[in-house]
Amino acid sequence: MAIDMQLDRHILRRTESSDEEIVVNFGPQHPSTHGVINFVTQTNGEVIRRSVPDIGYLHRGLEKIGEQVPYPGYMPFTDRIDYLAAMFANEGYAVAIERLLGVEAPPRAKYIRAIAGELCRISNHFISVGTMAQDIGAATPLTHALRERESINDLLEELCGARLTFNYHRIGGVAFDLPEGWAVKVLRFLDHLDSYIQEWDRLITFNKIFVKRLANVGIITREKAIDYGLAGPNLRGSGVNWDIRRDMPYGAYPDFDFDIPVGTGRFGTVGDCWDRYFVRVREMVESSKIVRQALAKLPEGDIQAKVARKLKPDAGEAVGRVESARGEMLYYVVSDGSEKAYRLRVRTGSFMAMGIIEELSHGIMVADLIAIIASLDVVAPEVDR
Amino acid sequence: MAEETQKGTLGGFPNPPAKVRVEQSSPLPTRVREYFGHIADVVKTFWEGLSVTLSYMVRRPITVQYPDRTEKRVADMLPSRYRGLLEVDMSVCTGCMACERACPISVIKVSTDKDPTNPKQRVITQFDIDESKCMFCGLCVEPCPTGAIQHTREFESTMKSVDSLVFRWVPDPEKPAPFYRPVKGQDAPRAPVGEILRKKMAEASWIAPASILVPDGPNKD
Amino acid sequence: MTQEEVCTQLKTQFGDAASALSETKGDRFVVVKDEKIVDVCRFLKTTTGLEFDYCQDITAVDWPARKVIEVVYHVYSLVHRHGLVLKAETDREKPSIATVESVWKAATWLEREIYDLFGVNFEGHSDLRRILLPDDWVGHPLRKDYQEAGGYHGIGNERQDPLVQLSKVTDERRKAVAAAVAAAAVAAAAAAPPEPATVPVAPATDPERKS
Amino acid sequence: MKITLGLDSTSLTRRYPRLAILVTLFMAFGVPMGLYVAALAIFPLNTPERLNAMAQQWFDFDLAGSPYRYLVYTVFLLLVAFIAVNYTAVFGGVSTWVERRVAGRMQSRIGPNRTGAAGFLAWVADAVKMVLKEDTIPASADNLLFRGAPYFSMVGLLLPFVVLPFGESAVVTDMNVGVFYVTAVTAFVVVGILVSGWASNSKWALFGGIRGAAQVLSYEIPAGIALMVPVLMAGTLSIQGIVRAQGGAPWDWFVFRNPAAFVAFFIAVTSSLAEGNRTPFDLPEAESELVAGYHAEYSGFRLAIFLMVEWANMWIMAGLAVTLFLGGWQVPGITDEMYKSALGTGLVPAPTWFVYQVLSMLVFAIKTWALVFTFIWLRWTLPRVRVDQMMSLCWKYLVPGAFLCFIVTLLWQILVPPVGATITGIVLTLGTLALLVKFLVDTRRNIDKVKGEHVDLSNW
Repeated sequence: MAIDMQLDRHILRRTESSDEEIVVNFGPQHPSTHGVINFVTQTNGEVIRRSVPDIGYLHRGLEKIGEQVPYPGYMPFTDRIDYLAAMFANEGYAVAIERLLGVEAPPRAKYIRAIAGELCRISNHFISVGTMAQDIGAATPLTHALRERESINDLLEELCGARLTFNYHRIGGVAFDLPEGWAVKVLRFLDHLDSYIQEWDRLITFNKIFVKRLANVGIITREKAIDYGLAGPNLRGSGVNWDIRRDMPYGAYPDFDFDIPVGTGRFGTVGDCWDRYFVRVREMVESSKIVRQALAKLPEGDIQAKVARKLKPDAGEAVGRVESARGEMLYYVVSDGSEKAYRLRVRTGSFMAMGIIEELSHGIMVADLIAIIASLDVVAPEVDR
Repeated sequence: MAEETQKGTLGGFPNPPAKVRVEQSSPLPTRVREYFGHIADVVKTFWEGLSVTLSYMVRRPITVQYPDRTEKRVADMLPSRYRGLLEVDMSVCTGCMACERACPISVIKVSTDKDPTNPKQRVITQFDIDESKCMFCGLCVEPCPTGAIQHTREFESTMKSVDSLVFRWVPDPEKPAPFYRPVKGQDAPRAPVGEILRKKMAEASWIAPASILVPDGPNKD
Repeated sequence: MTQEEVCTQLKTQFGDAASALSETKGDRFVVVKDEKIVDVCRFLKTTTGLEFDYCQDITAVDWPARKVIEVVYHVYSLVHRHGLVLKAETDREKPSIATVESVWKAATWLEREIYDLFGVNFEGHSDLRRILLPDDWVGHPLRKDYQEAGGYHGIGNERQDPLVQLSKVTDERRKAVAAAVAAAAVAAAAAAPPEPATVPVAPATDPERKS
Repeated sequence: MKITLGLDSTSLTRRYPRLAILVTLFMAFGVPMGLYVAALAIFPLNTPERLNAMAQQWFDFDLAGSPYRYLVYTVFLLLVAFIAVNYTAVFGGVSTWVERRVAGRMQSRIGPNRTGAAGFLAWVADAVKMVLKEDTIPASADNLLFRGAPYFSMVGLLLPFVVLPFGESAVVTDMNVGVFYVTAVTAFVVVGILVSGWASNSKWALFGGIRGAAQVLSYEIPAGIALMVPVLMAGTLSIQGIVRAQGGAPWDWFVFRNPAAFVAFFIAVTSSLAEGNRTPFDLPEAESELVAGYHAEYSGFRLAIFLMVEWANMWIMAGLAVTLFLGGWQVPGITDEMYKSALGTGLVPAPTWFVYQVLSMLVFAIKTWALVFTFIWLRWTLPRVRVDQMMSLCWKYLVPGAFLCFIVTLLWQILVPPVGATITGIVLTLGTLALLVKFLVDTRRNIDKVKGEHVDLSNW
């Protein structure tokens, strides 16, 4: 984060600017920056010369807080890392600490984690594709997406008592078992969802203007995507078939049968904005498949492994990886044997995605920048932590 | 990128990313087909989109007209696990302070003391919860042996002053609450969740200059 | 390829510059000499059979006791599906290490974050600026000895804790209560109508608040 | 304590439901109908000849020879202008309410439903709020231009009302170059947009202003050429002449008389969407890109003017398309002769004439509202095009298409006999009807396709 004028000077110093160029601040308060982010953009009319993301407005020092609260007490803070997909932030932290302690969640807990996580993924992707449509100028899909997400929020609220900041996972399991009759509600919702996705596609996905706005825009080649360390749908949109759930399995995911949608360049080039968008739409369907399987195979048993109330892991370090809605979420925990983490590092998909925007911003139009930001699905608190 | 810039290769605009431009390389019939294909696509996809939006004219809006046009109070429609404002039933509080220890952001403050009239009886002279800082995580509820501290389904906590959001469950330290001793094999006789809080909230409507939940001000320095 | 095999390859290529795989509990790692880090990374990325093309994370850990800052690299190969944790140590007083930006572009922002929060100087980095904190921020917060400055440009970051203990039962008060109880007993013994046990109340009120 | 201001309409509605409904009905029908009736009374009087004759007959005053005659003519013109301006404001307001309600339904929401019955008074409340807001002018803005810009737009909005016929006689003046005049004066709106974009001294506003200028200027061309198609078919530039050349029945409308006109209608509507800055061409204010575009720095009453222009412009856009392509005010079954005979030769027409007038105004209003609804509907369905796509759509598709329609119409007028045109009219009308039915069936199916969805008209 920098004071704007300094950044203006910085960016102007680095390029030969002409008289006709102006520096525009897209943000920190802007309808399309998806949070408090600033894109300092040098443009010549509608054409952007360069756009430098300026982040940190939402930096809350969550990594430092991790060093100051006991292990179980950090769980609610992980909710705040990514408020749109808090289930994964919870799960990643739980997985990391479980690896550090050498405990394993019981099978039922793992299944419940998968169910809750995939529901959360659907809700997050609805926000993502909905705001994307909104940024492209269609207002109606967003409210439809929010409506569907609302149903999921209701379900998750019933499961864990909160709509966004779930704090559902515990080290060694989950906090609550499924409520009575909840599974039926979930299945009813999934039936609705599977048919609704088709309507969604009719409404916006294949809309000619929408396709034209996104196809061949913001192309991230396979090599570039890997080089910049993109993750999740952004990486898969570039045609890289990589998903932590399948390739570095954790939890109950090895038991499920699901596909990994990747970008195909259906209307343009592989790795364009439309591919990233469509990967998310397809992922919702896959998540629905996973939830159905998990509910069908849900084992009986405990939901919480035996863990001491005061956690004091041995000195060492561990990494917990989960496939969050925004890509691989990596928790790196270093323990010095005390009841607080010595160092806690969170690597998030949004942060990596922000890193590539400057690279993509050369020679595009103002409206394309909005499309690219939307297609990368960045969430400001996850960038800044 | 920076090196390139300094060398001036970006002086002019860089080439836009390679676009697949079929129109330019393909033969004329293909291009004509594409031209009219675009128009056909527009008609087809607009047709579908417009029919979807029109169909919503006769579907039910999902809006819940909070707060005044709902069938019952929204707080009563929430699931039982909902984590709203915290409530403490002092009659079953054992004074174990597990909640205070569990809270990661220290919003709970419990003080205990000996009862001046009966030195054998320990009492709770203060049980404060700073609801303005509480993040409703539920970690304090889990270790409670008797279920004295619970999240209610109440969530409307608008107050005139943020200080009024410090809920003092022992309003007067002069009248402390004695420790509750759990009876083996018997559930603590806890009041139904939410009842105590609702009563207190009703007594102190939000427009009151200062909530009566709060005895006037802590000893300010 | 397993981590051991990767480690063996590193050993044969770089000798002492790369340590053996650590024996710690949890994840195992390789410690690399800080001046060799770019070579090691490039070797890992370009060698056929290794091809660590995906830089998952770069971060740092501050160890004041050992007077070092560890820079930790989590790298992975999407081709061969194997990963490795590399560590390089740099002096805590003047932390400086070569950038691996030329190997993985992802390092640009990750290293900027370390520069911001730990103050590690990455030599040769193309855009080494603060990333999360303002340019004029003092100190590097993730260092263990970081002291909060208590605000920024007059914007405070402290809130008065309202959870102050209202009053404590003091010895005087205990005596007063005991005396009142005793007086009540005496009065009862005298068969006089019992006086209500007046207790000196010390309500914690502040006249200013009321106004 | 509940703060109860006089404007707290919720509590008023609760307390006096009947009063609320009355007020709403008055606002919904009384005000527009009053303006309509006023128009009806004044518009026919609005020719110097008629005024002269009336003065002669009723007051025995030789107006034509009086030195004050122009003053009298001007007063009557101002009366007409007063009606037009008020009609614009009322329509602009009501259409915002319609838009919000329709958008609400389409988005699974309710929309404004508190102020007045069905939330109808929301637009009045909005207007009052906007007038009461502080009118801020940025310190570094060009003060004069910044203040003046809304009025350019306003003028561009009001001038077309001079020739737009609301009914058989409800027109201020029937210019013999009406179509030309409309295309010329609507360009005033873009002057307002450009000036406001420049004068605001804000980058966003500048972007919006420049976009607006580029867009409106480009789309003038296909719009202008497409509007020439009905001109060719009617053989006149006079708008009333074009309406009179059509008939009340759909197969007598120009849009169905000839396939080229059918295409030209869509080209004209698309171009007018672009000229009116409606989605999918709302680039000048593109709120997800340019925050609010050209009116980003405006507030209070000036913003209200811009918004009113934007919404009231829909009436012009739709009204023009209806007039030129969809038969205008022509009522099926009522011919020109019937109007003339009902009017008679005297000064005061027969009561049937008034009935015919009201009918023609109603027909026009219904058609125009239907088209306005379509604009609203499009806005809440489609995304926004990019600025280069907007240009390529104009120059690659609409301009050639409009030219083609123009030439085909020329040939059609020369080669095809009137019978051919009537047959085409019937065929195209039936075809359009069939498509409409298919569309409605598709719409109905959309509901069944989603599990758990059904037709439900509750929760208004």
